[in-house]
Amino acid sequence: MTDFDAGKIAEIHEHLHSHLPSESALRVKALETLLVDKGLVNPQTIDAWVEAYTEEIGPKRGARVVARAWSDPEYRKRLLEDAPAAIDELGYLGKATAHLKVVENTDTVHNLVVCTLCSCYPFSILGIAPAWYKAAAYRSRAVRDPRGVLAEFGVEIGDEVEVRVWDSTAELRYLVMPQRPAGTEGMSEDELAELVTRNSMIGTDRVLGRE
Amino acid sequence: MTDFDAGKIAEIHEHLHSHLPSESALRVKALETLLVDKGLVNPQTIDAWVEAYTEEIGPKRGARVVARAWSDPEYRKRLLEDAPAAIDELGYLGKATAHLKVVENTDTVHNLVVCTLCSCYPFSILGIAPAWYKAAAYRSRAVRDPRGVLAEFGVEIGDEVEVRVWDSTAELRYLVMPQRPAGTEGMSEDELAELVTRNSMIGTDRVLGRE
Amino acid sequence: MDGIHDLGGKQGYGPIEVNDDGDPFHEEWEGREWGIAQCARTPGITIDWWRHCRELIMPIDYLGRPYFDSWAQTDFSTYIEAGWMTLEEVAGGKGGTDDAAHGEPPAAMTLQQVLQEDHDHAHRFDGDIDAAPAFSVGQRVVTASHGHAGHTRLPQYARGRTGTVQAYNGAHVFPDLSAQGIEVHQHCYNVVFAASELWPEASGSKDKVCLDLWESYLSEA
Amino acid sequence: MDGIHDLGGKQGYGPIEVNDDGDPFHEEWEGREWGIAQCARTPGITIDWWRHCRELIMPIDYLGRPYFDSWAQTDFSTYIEAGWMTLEEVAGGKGGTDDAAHGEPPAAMTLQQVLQEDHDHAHRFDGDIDAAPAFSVGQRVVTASHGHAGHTRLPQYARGRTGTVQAYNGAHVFPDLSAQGIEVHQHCYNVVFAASELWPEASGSKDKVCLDLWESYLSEA
Repeated sequence: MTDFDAGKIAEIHEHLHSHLPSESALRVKALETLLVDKGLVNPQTIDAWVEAYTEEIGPKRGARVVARAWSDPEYRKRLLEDAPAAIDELGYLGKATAHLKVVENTDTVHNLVVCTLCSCYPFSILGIAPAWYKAAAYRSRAVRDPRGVLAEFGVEIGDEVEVRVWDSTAELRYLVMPQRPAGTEGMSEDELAELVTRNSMIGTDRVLGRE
Repeated sequence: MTDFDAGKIAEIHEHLHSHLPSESALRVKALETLLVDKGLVNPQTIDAWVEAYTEEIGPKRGARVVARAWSDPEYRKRLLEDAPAAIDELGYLGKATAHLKVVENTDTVHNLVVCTLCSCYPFSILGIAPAWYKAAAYRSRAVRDPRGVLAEFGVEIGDEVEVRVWDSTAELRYLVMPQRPAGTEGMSEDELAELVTRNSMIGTDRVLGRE
Repeated sequence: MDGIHDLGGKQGYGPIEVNDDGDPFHEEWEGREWGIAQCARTPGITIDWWRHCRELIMPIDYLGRPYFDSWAQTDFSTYIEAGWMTLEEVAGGKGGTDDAAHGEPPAAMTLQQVLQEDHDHAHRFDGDIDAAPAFSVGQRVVTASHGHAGHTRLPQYARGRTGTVQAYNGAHVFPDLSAQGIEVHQHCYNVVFAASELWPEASGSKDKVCLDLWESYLSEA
Repeated sequence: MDGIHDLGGKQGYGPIEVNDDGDPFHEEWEGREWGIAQCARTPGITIDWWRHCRELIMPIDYLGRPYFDSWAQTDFSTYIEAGWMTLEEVAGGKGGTDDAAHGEPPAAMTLQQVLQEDHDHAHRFDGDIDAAPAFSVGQRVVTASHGHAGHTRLPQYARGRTGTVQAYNGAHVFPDLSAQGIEVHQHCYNVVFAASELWPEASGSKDKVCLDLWESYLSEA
């Protein structure tokens, strides 16, 4: 049981700073070895979690949700009203999406998602977050200089567009619904899903379907 | 000539991060070698600066000033009114003391000096700052938790005493005048100077003359 | 706490590494750590306590080590604090001689089982409370000007600032207390701030920043 | 800038290494760097520009490297920006083939000469200006709630806070502009703040924090 003793945790961190191996791989190896040695985890379960987030759960889920919303106005309505229920229709409900909100890009609004305090992310629908999302540069700048950040991603935002940054400070998670590209009227849901990039669902991509 | 181009400086820092030797000694060696190679500095002048701040300029100067102020009420008055002129009477005026202010401890006031934004310090009267003065722990905590900081230095401050922290945000520098210990009435200025610790002139020491 | 983790608006962190190949894990140990964090949680732990333990990592390590490495560091600290392992065992790289500590390992979970657990882990943090919400949508609110030494979710950049309630989120577990093991619900709102209220560079901008904030962080403007 | 250097009140930096042997330099290179910084300054440099260049060091290096090492890093950056040396020369560890860059070294200075220079370097930063001071001793003032991306000497912890002018320091070189090479004087005051105005933990405390602040950082409270 934890005592929720922050002072003790700080001391442990200082101790570990000088007593753990200097390489990340060796530190994590030491952690797994101890946990297995003590009978606290089963390494095959770790294998299964890695497989789940490598093969099964990833941004293709989000892309499917967006493509369906583009194709089916009723689904789109349900998604905007109650995203967890709508994504559960596709079996995608899971970690960090129980209180998901979908925020919609329009001609005059662009949405961008960040977590400045840690790296909150809607795992079950987007998979593991990209490295830049978890890095200090993005976390520090997205709220203060979103247009500069977007420019680094190659996204130019016109003056007529309002940028709305969502800082994930609570247990709500945000998924950006990008705009459906022009000229895709005849496309199937599968074809549409191919157009939806992971970055567009975080907000660091805007105009889809261009080469 | 400098262009005062902050963006360029940031880029240089990033570049140097990956292209300089990893050890401090080697980095500084590389710096001196280049400067000498280009005829921009004379290494003997560097020797002289090191000698000046090792043999000549240090906290003994501050201790002498404090001891004189304890011994000579007229000097004390001049010191509190115009510290640069008073320290120049002893030949101690110099780097970072042209706008020195002396702040006096009393039974009900304890003064503590810090520079939270860099590590400003009255060099010509105290010499090179101790490592802790320049470290993040002291710089971050002195303004927020001065009593906790003082406790780590073994200094207990009673509730009847107000702690006054001086954050050196401008080109003024602060020297704490500690209280003259009881029972030192018969001591010479030389003997008194022996009692004055460097820390007491920064404010991380308070009651002097105890073993 | 006003820790190194509170990065919003801080400057000097350089350009963003925008190139990413889309792989979830770039080194094997990253996947192992992800898996460990999913299946090895000490009893009584809360997400807010875990986050606070991560915030307490030494700043030089917080900034200097890869992301999932900071998870491993956080796990180590929670396991040690909770008595699952000792500093000596960690330094030595293996379990001690205390046989009692060596239990039967949990049964292996299959891919289907972890997918099911992932689905079942869709935990909501809102719940019913008696008190009515103090603020309503459209109302102007001002945030607290101080944080505190513990875990809190009001970032420094949004302190002492005026915004507008744009949504009511329900009563959510209050993180400042949850990080101390106390679960109470408190009304939570989405508050929108003009960028110009938050940043000196944003004067004249129409951009916005939206945060989910608990009632005790807010006052009537 | 809201950089890593702005440490006042930040939490998580651990205990203080209170033990110190009193030696000015603990390793030889520290003394060499001190000496270099005293005698190798690029033309036109200001103390505020040099400080800003130090603030711009990558956070991981700012926190992770010894103090005088950060001076060396700052010197490197100012020398390179000012054209005294190139990144290529620094990476290569020696001067390039450009013979024109190799001048006659300055004459060696003796101990007595540097002591005299130290004394003569007692530079004051105050000067006369026409405008009368806007604030008087005893007056209540409130600090600006925003900083800016450049160099500034109003720390984050003292922004948007109310204090009392307790001394007038004269008109001092304004660092925010001096860091851009522009020397203008501006009235500067010592302002005392109740600790309880600055810190959540200090409620009920009678402690004080005193800062020297320029007129444009302040408004009437």
